[in-house]
Amino acid sequence: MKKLINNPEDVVKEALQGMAEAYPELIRVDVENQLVVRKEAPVQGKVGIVSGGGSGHEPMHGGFVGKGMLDAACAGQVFTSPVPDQMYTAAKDVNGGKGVLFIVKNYTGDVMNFDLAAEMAQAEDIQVQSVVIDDDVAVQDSLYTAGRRGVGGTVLAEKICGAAAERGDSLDDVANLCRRVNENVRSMGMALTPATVPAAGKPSFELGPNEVEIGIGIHGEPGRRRMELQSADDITEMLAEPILDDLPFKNGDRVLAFVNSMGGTPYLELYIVFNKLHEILKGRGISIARSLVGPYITSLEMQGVSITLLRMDDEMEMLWDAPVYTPALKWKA
Amino acid sequence: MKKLINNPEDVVKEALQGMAEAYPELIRVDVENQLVVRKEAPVQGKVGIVSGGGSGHEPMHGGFVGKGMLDAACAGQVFTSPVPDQMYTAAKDVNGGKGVLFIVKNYTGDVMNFDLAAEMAQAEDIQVQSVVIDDDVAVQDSLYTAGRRGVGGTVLAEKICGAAAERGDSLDDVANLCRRVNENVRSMGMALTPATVPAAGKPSFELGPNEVEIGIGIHGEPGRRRMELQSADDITEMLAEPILDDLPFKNGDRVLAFVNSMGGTPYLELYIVFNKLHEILKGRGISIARSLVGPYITSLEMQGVSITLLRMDDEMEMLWDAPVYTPALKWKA
Amino acid sequence: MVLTKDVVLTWLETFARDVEENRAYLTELDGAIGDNDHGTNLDRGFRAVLNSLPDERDKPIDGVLKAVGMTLIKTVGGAAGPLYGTVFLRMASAAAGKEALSEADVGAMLAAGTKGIVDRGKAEVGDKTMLDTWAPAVDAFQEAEASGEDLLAALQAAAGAAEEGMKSTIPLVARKGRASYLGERSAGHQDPGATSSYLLFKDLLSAVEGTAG
Amino acid sequence: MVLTKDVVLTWLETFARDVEENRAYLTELDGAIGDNDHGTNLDRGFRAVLNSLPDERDKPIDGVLKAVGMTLIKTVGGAAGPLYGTVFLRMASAAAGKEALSEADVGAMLAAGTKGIVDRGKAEVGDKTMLDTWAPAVDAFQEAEASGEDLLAALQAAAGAAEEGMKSTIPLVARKGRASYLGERSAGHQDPGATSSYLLFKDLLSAVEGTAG
Ligand SMILES: Nc1ncnc2c1ncn2[C@@H]1O[C@H](COP(=O)(O)OP(=O)(O)O)[C@@H](O)[C@H]1O
Ligand SMILES: Nc1ncnc2c1ncn2[C@@H]1O[C@H](COP(=O)(O)OP(=O)(O)O)[C@@H](O)[C@H]1O
Ligand SMILES: [Mg+2]
Ligand SMILES: [Mg+2]
Ligand SMILES: [Mg+2]
Ligand SMILES: [Mg+2]
Repeated sequence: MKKLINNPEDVVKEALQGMAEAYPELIRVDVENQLVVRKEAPVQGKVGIVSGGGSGHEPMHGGFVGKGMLDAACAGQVFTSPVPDQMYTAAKDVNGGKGVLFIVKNYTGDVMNFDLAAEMAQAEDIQVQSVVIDDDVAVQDSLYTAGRRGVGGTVLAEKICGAAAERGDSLDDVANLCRRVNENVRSMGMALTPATVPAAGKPSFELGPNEVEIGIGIHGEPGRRRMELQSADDITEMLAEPILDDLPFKNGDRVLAFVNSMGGTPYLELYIVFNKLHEILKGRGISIARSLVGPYITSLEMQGVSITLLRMDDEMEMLWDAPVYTPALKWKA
Repeated sequence: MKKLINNPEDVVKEALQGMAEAYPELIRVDVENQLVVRKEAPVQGKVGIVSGGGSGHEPMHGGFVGKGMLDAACAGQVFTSPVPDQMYTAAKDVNGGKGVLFIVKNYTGDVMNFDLAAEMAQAEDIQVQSVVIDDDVAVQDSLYTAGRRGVGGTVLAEKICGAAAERGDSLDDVANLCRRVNENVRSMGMALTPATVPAAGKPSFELGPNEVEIGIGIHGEPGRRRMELQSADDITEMLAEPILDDLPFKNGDRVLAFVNSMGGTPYLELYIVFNKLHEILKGRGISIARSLVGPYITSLEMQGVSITLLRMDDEMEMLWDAPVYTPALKWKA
Repeated sequence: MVLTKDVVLTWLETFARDVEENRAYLTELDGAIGDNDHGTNLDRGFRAVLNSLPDERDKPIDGVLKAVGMTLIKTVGGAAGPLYGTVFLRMASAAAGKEALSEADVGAMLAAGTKGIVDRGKAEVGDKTMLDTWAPAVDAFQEAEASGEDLLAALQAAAGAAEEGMKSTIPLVARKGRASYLGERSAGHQDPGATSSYLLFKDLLSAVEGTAG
Repeated sequence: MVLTKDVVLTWLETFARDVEENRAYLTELDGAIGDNDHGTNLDRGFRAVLNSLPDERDKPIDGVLKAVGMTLIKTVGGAAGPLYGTVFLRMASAAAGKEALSEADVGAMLAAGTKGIVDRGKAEVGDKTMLDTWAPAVDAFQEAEASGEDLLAALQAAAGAAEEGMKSTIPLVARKGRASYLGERSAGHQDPGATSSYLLFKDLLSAVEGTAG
């Protein structure tokens, strides 16, 4: 295992400490409880937004804490959901009197821990709503299963809901908006190489020198299938088509196109994927209204890419463009 | 070679095309000449700033084109300097009547090609000044050698000079500021894994499963020495100390601390390095006035990190904070 | 025969040791169809339980069980944290106000834990989860108890059923938890949570045997 | 004996072929102490030269050489592009207005090329660059020419000196170009630019031999 770390057990706390030192103007960090909290939280009269999950997906979620996005992020151990105490403490820290929205990625552990936290917060009369993001079309969905995973759509939901909260929307409205984003967003990812959890010391799966895994999750969960490496164009098609067919996205739709690095894939390759994605969308009469390209929801050093498409309406577009001031997303502020 | 590409020869042009489609509001791209140009260029009454170099270092330089930073970036083949025609064409494209600054990284090829371009532009009565950035302390400097390489300091010089140009500074003033940034900035990098140039198909060097290379360049040039992997803390010291001793940085200095991923190293590890860097600086009485953490000047998918420290004065701080609106750096705009 | 607090304490200590010994095994089972952390997660939780037990042992049974549940929820994370945490909280409620538990009380306590799993995780028997251990084990216990067996015999029936339940997960296709992402590829592997749950029943039996013997 | 435009054209075509054949070899030399692209760079440039030659061949010698220089500057990039480009532009200036070149003219032309390298790259002999081929080769040519040798003999002297110059780079520690970052680690490797330059002298000789023979 070749990593720039000290002790595997200290990885999360040291990284949080580093974030605190890098962004003192944006965030404060509770290293003990593994919380990243917006500097000026609680903001009175604003819905507080809390997200969280296992570490190893940076900049998500801690990198999205700040004005116009999250009020707090709860960091679990690497690839392990945080515990309810963290979300409960975060809810107390960020509640400005208008309630708190939990944005939860759909993993059994995350969902149950956030549920417990919500119960704990409600017991103290903090209004809490939870919205579960499940945008990964690589996973078969059904009433009888754990359902789809939450992946890239989470980043977009956090930005858009953060802007809505910032302009003063009610908890119900922000939660409904979050559901609307979730209903209109779909994602799929692939890996060229696996990731290694520091505490495990070896990769979570093995891929041959010419193998790739299609439909990967963000914790190195296996995907839909394993196959020979193919051209960027072909792989982009394999990711884009299930996404497009699922919603389905239609002629005339405007989308936010998000091409995400799984951590180890450079911009040069992301832009090549974006180029092909643009062609595919054009061929279907879908226009790219906004774009996001880079490492935003990662799986440690995994090489690979995920594509997320969000069908946008005017309000989402306006909220996407609204000021944001966090370590990883910053504009107009 | 496991990469998300199509034909190795098309990598640069396809990536540029992808950038054009991702950021139509910021840039226009001349794919034929491999130029990324600020959308509204030439900006009348503003010094134009042109940089460029081999591709494979994304987001540098194309990702830094836009309001408050570069007016144009010239993309060479991967790890190969661009040709004078590109910089000459860029100079014509961005000259708003106040002349053009070339920001050049100190590599023999880059310097000579920019020199030729400057001669060509001057022959057409475009005022041009060139500033060569050479901040890499891993390379022995002397009058009789090619001197130090230009690395991370380039990103900071481009941001700060871009802000100065934006407020209307003269060409002489922007060029002098660029020299001042260069005099106050030092960098050093290391690699955990090599990078593979698509056209070459195999890594530029080999590292054993436990080996790292200290003092690496951004093209996979060998470094000062090869050694066993050590802790993040120790490696951070090995990078920070030569930097600090070189300028030298002193008790009471305020710095911009820039921890850069070589492409394949995730944020989690960058923050751990930042944490240790903070401790080292604190120990020497040096305060971190600003920070930048992420992949900004990369070497394809190379895993590794570089540290850049810039001794800041009030003016540089103000210019760093000034609005910037580019694909890779965006704030207040 | 009754279940006393001392036996409950022995049970918890035995299980904590057992999880530590089987940490790698449980994690490996999770590696095959999950994310490679079930043993690590549970061990983190039960080490915390062991640390806090000295402060809790003077409480009544329900106080001890509640403290265990709270500790697990605070330290385990993942799916196992809320699930096992809920199990112990619900068992605490069922045992509230009792100095020692009769056969019927133990049956009610275990049934309450099972209901906690279902409430929290929404799984059904056959979904390839820990419920596949708990449900048949509790059924076996209650059946034995209803037909007049004593605690030891009822727990022997429960542990046997737990083992069978655990093994029954091998051919199943997962429909809940992380393993469900694998679809058909999850068949042929024993569920890690079902396995740790079997250990819990086995250790309850051996704690009671220890006092009985 | 004079150097005609036809021989110049043959020279360029021969060198272009030679670079193509030696592309991998030149790139490998660069891999050891540089960035693994010298052969690729030069080959890209001389393929472009070959493509443009049909449009240029009716021009006088200096026109042809100037077009080559411009093409190299436009297509090669890296250090080799400006260096070889400048060499050809300077040789063009030296040959300006001449239909064919005498021994003295060729000597002046090659000397002008060498000066171009120095002006552009600021290297000295011994810095482990292409100059280590050019400087002794031009000296040898001019010495031979001054002592009355004809073009063929003078070029034989030049090519021999070029080969020695190329080999002289092996033990040197680089002080210019990318190889200088290696410091002492650059010793023991032959410089790629010095190697391609030797080919250029060898091919000039063989082009003249072809007409002489
Ligand atoms: N919905 C559920 N209901 C009951 N048990 C579940 C459910 N989801 C998961 N489990 C149990 O949790 C176990 C996994 O625990 P663990 O690996 O610690 O958590 P995670 O999956 O979050 O990494 C599974 O083996 C399964 O027995
Ligand atoms: N300053 C210089 N003066 C003369 N020749 C040089 C100089 N710098 C580099 N060279 C020559 O250029 C060659 C490298 O060319 P090339 O590999 O094409 O360019 P780059 O180094 O930019 O990749 C070296 O082998 C050397 O002969
Ligand atoms: Mg887990
Ligand atoms: Mg090169
Ligand atoms: Mg698990
Ligand atoms: Mg080279």
